[in-house]
Amino acid sequence: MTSVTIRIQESDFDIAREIALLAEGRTDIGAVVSFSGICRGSDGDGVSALTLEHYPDMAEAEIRRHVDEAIARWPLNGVTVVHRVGRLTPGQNIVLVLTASAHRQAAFQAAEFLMDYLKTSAPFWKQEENASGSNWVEAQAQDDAAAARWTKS
Amino acid sequence: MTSVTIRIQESDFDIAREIALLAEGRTDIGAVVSFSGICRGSDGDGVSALTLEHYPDMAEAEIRRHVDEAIARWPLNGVTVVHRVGRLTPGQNIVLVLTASAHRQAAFQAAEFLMDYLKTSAPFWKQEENASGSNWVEAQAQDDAAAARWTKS
Amino acid sequence: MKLKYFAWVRERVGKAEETIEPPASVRTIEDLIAWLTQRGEAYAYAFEKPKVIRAAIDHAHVKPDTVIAGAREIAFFPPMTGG
Amino acid sequence: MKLKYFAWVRERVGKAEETIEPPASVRTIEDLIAWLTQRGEAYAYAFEKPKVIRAAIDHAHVKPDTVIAGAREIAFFPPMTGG
Repeated sequence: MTSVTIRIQESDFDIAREIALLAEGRTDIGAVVSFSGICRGSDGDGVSALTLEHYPDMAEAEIRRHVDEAIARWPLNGVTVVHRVGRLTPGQNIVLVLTASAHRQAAFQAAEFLMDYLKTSAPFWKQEENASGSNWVEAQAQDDAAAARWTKS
Repeated sequence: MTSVTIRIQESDFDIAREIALLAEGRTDIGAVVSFSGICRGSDGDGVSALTLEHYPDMAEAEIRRHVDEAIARWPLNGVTVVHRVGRLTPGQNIVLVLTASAHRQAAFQAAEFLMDYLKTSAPFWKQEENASGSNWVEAQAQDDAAAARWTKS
Repeated sequence: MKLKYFAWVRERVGKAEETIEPPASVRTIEDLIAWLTQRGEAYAYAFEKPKVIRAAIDHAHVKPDTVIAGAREIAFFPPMTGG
Repeated sequence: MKLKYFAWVRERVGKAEETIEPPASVRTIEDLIAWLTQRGEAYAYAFEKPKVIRAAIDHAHVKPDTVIAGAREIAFFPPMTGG
């Protein structure tokens, strides 16, 4: 049984609590990988905040599709995805992906897979505020390339 | 500057606290990957506990060598490795690797690299207790293969 | 059908959602973009580079040649930048 | 020089460490293993499969043909199973 938690929220998350929820009462988990994406402040002219917009009705369904694909590909005990929305300042958490498995490679691979797809497929958009105003963050070709490497050939 | 923390201890670790220590006061970190290795209890005839022995004078130096190699290979803001020793029961933490970087791929790759080398090079040995007594865990060929893939060709 | 716009597509169109009744000749996402473009300057600006625009029908990503018949909700947005 | 044993090598030898003075003919790690093996049954048992045994000189991994001259501390142990 793979326990799945997907949440989109304005509030912060607590990694230790999310891991505890995932692992509670189980002794079949040998490896937990967590990825936290954090708002950076040191790029170029200095980002003072990020505002994350999303498509509420679609976001959870889209994340769920990729979680289901990860579960089909790797032997996972549990997956947790928490994505924050709203205004975030440098140093604050943006996203959390947790994967639990009996084996470390499965946990690592599934977490990387999910992050690559969240970047390119989940309907979230970042707007940056800096000294000169605000602008929408442009999608990066390297993120498309990262997602493409998981496509079965 | 890459902040490095390496600890070998009997007591448990708190992932949230270790991440907070790593990230404190910095806004150049965009990605934190954590790996926790956990004592499993559901293998075969049921492991009731693990006892971890180590070579104290060598263990920290050996981990440090691999952390330094990770820092040379990937742009990292920080690395934390905590390895527990002593008797551990199913569900308890064994090892923590944390990597922080501006970019997610560097954080993922460095964490995987460090885990592969901890498994095959760090002087720790696991003894399993089960219903029929105790035995030393055998090294696995797949762990050697995992470590070998990082060797520059 | 209901249309939704996100991020800079929303800002350029000037609204987050609206309900439309396109003519029967509008069969695909591409057709719908072309039809919207000639509805006014705001739409023309939002869809000036149609290849950049992503679309979803009923909460699933679709391609420009996807047929829109039966769609309840169609969304247009720029490439995603979450995660 | 000081010898240290870990895990089942320690259990088989029956001690965690000792100080030894091997003859000058014992040049390498391999030679040292062969010399230890003929010191008694416990050693013969610990080193019965010399290819499995790993060694470290002064806290760094070394190969069987590494010369031991100048070593302060040599450790013998099975393949590592940490992490």
